[in-house]
Amino acid sequence: MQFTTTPYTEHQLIEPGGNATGTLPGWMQDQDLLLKFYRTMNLIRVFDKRAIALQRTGQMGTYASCLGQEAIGTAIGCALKTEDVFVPYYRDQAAQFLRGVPLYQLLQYWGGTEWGNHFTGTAREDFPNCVPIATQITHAAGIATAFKIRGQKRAALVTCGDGATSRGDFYEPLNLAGVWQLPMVLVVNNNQWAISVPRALQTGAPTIAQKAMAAGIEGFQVDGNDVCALYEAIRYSLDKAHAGKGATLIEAMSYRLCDHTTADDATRYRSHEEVNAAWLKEPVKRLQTFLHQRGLWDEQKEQQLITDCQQKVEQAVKDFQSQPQQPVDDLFDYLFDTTPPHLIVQRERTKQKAARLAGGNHHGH
Amino acid sequence: MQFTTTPYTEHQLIEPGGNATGTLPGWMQDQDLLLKFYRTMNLIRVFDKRAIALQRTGQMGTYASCLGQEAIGTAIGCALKTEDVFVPYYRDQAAQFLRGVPLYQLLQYWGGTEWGNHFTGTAREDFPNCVPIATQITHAAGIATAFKIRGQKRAALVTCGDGATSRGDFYEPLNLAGVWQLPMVLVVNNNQWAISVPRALQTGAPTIAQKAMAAGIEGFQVDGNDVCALYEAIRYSLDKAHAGKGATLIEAMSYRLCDHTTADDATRYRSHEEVNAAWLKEPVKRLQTFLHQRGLWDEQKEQQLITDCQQKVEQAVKDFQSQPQQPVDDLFDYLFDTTPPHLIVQRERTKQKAARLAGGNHHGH
Amino acid sequence: MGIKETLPNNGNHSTGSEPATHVVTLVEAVNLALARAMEQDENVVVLGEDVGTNGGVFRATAGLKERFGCKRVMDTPLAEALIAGISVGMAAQGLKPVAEIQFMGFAYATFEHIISHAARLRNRTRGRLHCPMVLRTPYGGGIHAPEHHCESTEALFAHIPGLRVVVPSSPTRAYGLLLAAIEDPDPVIFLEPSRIYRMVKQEIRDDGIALPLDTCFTLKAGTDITLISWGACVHETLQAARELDKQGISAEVIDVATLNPIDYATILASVEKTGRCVIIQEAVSHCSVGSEIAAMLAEKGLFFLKAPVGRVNGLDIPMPYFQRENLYMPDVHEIIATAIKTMEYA
Amino acid sequence: MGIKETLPNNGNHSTGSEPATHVVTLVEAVNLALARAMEQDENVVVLGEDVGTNGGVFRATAGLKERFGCKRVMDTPLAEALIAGISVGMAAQGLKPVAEIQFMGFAYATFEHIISHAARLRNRTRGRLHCPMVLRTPYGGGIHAPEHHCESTEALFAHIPGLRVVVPSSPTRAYGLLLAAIEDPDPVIFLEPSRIYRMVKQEIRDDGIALPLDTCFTLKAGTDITLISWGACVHETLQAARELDKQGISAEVIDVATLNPIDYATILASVEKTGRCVIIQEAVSHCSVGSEIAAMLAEKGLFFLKAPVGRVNGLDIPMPYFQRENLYMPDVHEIIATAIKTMEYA
Ligand SMILES: Cc1ncc(C[n+]2csc(CCOP(=O)(O)OP(=O)(O)O)c2C)c(N)n1
Ligand SMILES: Cc1ncc(C[n+]2csc(CCOP(=O)(O)OP(=O)(O)O)c2C)c(N)n1
Ligand SMILES: [Mg+2]
Ligand SMILES: [Mg+2]
Repeated sequence: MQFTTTPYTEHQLIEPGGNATGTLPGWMQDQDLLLKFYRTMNLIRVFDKRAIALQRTGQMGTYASCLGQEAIGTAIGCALKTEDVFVPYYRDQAAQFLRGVPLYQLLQYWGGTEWGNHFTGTAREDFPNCVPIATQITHAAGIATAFKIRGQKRAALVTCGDGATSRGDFYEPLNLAGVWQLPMVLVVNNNQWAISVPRALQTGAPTIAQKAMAAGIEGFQVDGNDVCALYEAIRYSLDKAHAGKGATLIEAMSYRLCDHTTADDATRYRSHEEVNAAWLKEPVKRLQTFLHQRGLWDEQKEQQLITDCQQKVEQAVKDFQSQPQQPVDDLFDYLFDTTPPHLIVQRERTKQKAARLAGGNHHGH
Repeated sequence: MQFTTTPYTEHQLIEPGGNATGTLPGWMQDQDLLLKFYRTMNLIRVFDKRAIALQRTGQMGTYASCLGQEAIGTAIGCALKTEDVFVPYYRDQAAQFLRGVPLYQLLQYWGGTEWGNHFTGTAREDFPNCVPIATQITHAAGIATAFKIRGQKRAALVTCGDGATSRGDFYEPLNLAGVWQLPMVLVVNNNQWAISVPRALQTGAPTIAQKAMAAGIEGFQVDGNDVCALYEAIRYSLDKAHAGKGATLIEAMSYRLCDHTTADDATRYRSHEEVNAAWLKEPVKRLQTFLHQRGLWDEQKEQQLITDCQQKVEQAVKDFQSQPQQPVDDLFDYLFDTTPPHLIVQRERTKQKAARLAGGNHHGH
Repeated sequence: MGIKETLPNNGNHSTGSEPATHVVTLVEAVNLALARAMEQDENVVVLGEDVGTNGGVFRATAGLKERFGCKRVMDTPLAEALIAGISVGMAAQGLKPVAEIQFMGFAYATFEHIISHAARLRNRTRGRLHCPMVLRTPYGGGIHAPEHHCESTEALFAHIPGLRVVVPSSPTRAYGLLLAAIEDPDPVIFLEPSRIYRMVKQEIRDDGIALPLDTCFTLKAGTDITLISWGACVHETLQAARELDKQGISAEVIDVATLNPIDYATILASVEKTGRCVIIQEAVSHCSVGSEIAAMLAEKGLFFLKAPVGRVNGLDIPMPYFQRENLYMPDVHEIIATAIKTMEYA
Repeated sequence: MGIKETLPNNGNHSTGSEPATHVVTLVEAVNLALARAMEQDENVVVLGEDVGTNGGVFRATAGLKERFGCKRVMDTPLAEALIAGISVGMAAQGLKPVAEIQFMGFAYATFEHIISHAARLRNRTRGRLHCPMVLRTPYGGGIHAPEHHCESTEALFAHIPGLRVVVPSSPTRAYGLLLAAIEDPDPVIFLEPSRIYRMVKQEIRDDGIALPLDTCFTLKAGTDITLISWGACVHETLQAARELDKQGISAEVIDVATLNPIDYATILASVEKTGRCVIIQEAVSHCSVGSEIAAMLAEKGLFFLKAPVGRVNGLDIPMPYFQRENLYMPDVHEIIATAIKTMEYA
């Protein structure tokens, strides 16, 4: 009865055709930044395709593609300050790359070794991919709490999908962020599907952004295929967090152009028409057109970029494939600070097993 | 940015002084109903006081008083249809009583026997008190789902406190109720405290009612000390549920005039001033004044009612105290439909133990 | 419980004609049992993430939505506590919800509802309400999957009074035990070893006949040593038993199948006969189902044990990411070696 | 781990003067240890429901907010998953959160964060991040409380690799073990037996010295039989041991204290010496810590066991509402009877 939603306007700076929707903000004079957006999105798209190929040819495990959602990670990676902490979900390849995680390490993660989470540099305090959906949001609230306790001017930026918004771990930390005024930004990649479940079956709320009201924090929708709009919204939210003015929920409207993961076949549950329509809005082409129009890009640069991306990705694949196998000790020695006696016994036994399996074993699998 | 709350007006029909706030709705012509409200609230207040005394004198276990919150349970109990299912929390004595649970059985529950949950009659499908905060809301959503699957014109009405609104089990089923359009009504007894934690530290949202927006359902605030306003709001919501028009969240603004439970000492964390101020709004006196003004009540009726309530409550205490001890078998025979062999063995052993303990035991406790 | 030769109570399928026979994998047997149960009893409903249009990420519920409609096959929002909790509510209303948790690693969020409510509803209300729900979930390692997709934490469920915990190890047992789980008037946790979802095929008569939930299955008779296992490990255990046979050691193989309550009588009788025992499980050893069985033997079987109870377990670490998961998984070699060592005691 | 004679690293209290001595109950010892840890290390923070102004429903955190401020003693909203999950985030940032769950029966909602994250953060990131958090909760029955306030489900935590599970049984051990739990760089589940919160008082030197987390405590030496217990049951066990002494049976009493990893060496050495053993626990027996210890003895101690491992457990049912809870609780009589039966084997 008493609450109303004014119809939202999705924040947008560049429309799908590549044209500005109005007067552009000053920061968009920064050509280097615009080119960084474009280059990153391209690199990640090339990487993504290659990762799928690696999986298909049995050289890597299940992989979650970010096809069509590159703008989100890119905007996040560019907007974050070094001292912030990034708490990703599994479609944030672009952001992780921009945080300094080398591409080969992303492959290591999907390739089945914990060393794929051993980030260094800017990402050293960032969280690894979180498999149990939405739980990372609670961790981010904890990280933001630590910043607040210490009086640090840092923020925790966390991401999740639209499906994640149905879990307690979405609402509980959001509510905390509201009541404790935490320096936290939550970006929801609303790619319209949670595996086979469409957004409309995930919640009766017409927008995910309005869920912010349950926590008494600010929430809004952004065109998730418009890297510039995203960047602006994220910067606004991070600045707010740094200024001690509380948390923000951003609903980034995107589309999962890929299968859910390499283990999925999306044709079972959604139409070609829908996917084709979504391709018309995808982020890379849009920015390309925009850059072309502004004279910032041309065919030659494009060719150069493609070659460059492919080289980088091939190098990453090589690096991934040439990583030595992790020693048996590693399975035991990172569980506790000091490995307890029972694990030392099991470690020795497992070394023998590893030797046996390496030597060929007729009984084992 | 895009969402706004219009300032809420708490639904109210009778203001704290006992005067109508405007033209009263037609149903309030029903004097019997108004008197039922009043009689029930009084009975429960007498019961409540006696229950606390039983605990204080070691004749019963920890007890959660509903002092000052009698209007909520009363309105619920009067509004529910026989075929609806009630899923209570632990301050719904009035509603449970109106659903046909005898007072002595309420004492049995707090007195430490599972037979206190063995309701019959109208309450036979109702849930027992739920100790793990908020989990009952999810059960209610399941019950409402069953109604929906079967096409039954029934609703599940569930209650919780303001503290409960911080848990995943508040948001997850509310979200489901929105997307599945479930015939469910959630009444939050916002009594301003969750043990020692004030409402302001529970959520940053200015109202709990607005949390409905996260689920895309209707939510509103009602004066929880105005039994008539409550009754109207609940009837409206139940009618909506019966008509297949979805779920409602009702925030009933009340105050916990008592300690949290008999195990608590509220003076540790809140001021006398606050409590005294709240007494000015309490529901029983308010309705009494209203009834007096309308000529529906007088001192003689009041005296008669007090005597009557005390007799009923004393009878309940007697009934409670004369219940035979439950047999040892009961501990084992309700775990599964058919008691499995290992429990039969333990049952026999426990019978011997019971006999030993009954016979006096110098080692035991 | 016993074998219930239940006849369809309100199904549409003709009971006169011979039941169809299918040659199926374990996951297909699950699908068959679900369809049969839904046909026999309109109170049976299926719910979970992606169980509807998508037919489940392992295809265990494939075709059910088309056949029984979206009121009986429900795609839920992504929330495991919700799935478990609404199942409790539905079950209290007399439905028989069969809820799928996509992987066991995501079942922890259901624990509060399973432990504090599903397992206790009947007891708490002295029989007034009860909770005939089934929580199904694929479990176990060896499928080269990401983290959390390979858990074997059955002990956490098995520790809780009021739950039955059931693990099939073949298509036939998956079919019969799942029917039993659904028929059972109390909550059943049904753990499906994903590693053997498509490992072997068996011929199944789709006759709706349930297997008992209160007995172990002796899969191979033997006289020298008892090998006890459940789930996917049963396969390595059987393989080991065959190898041991060749070496002149006659191993009896028991599939525990129901992990709580356990059919101790069958296990004790076997160990009394053989005097030796090896327990094989994929789970970590500490406070596990394997510990329970060994403890029971230490308490009740001490005087017929000729050798210490041998144990082949997973390691006491989280399942390693898949490059190294084979180091974690118990293998045939280890079972044989442990059995031989157990035989060496005089 | 070993005893760490840690000196205050950044506390304000003078290290030169003698530490104060207090005669305190177990819950007061918890309070002392929390205050000491917070004084020694500014990274230690306390959070939970009602831990601030109210000082905890059992008063375990009384006075801490007044002393250390509301940034280090945080009343959280009512959400257990949240409490556990933000503790993981805080711990990864180098804080040392000590989170209180009001009663163990409300800890199930924390399981996903504890099992899937707290226990794995170090391993998952190969040491890059780690999780020095403590989850404290009162546990156990016998306090005439409502449902869910009397759980003994320590086995659920003990089954999980990567967690330490610690149970004190006296004020002194509560003080020393809680300090150790907080100092420990990995997650520790700290279970406080509420039945003995105020049972006895002991003199404690508030010296900030932690006890080891890797050893059992032998509380009474004996030669004929080993009685193994932890938590509140240690009291009945000691009482039983004294009674047995009178009857000429010399019982050794071991307080396991840390339930994972368990100090098997001490237990094995004792049982090797006595040849007999009774395990006493309040928990249900199925897949419990008691099962684990009995299983370990069946595996490693078979040849010095002169009698079956005796067990005194809670019943395999949920804790009855309090009118009948005494039927559930193991008592001195049962311990003595089981010990005597164990002694009767030749
Ligand atoms: C707690 C939990 N439940 C289930 C899963 C299995 N699962 C993995 S991804 C996914 C869908 C997630 O959808 P969404 O949040 O929209 O993210 P998207 O994959 O679309 O980017 C599911 C159900 C999981 N990983 N964790
Ligand atoms: C899951 C869970 N956590 C903690 C508790 C302990 N507890 C009992 S009542 C309560 C406060 C509840 O506050 P609120 O929801 O506002 O209800 P009120 O008691 O004020 O009516 C708490 C923390 C519990 N019962 N369940
Ligand atoms: Mg999605
Ligand atoms: Mg309240």
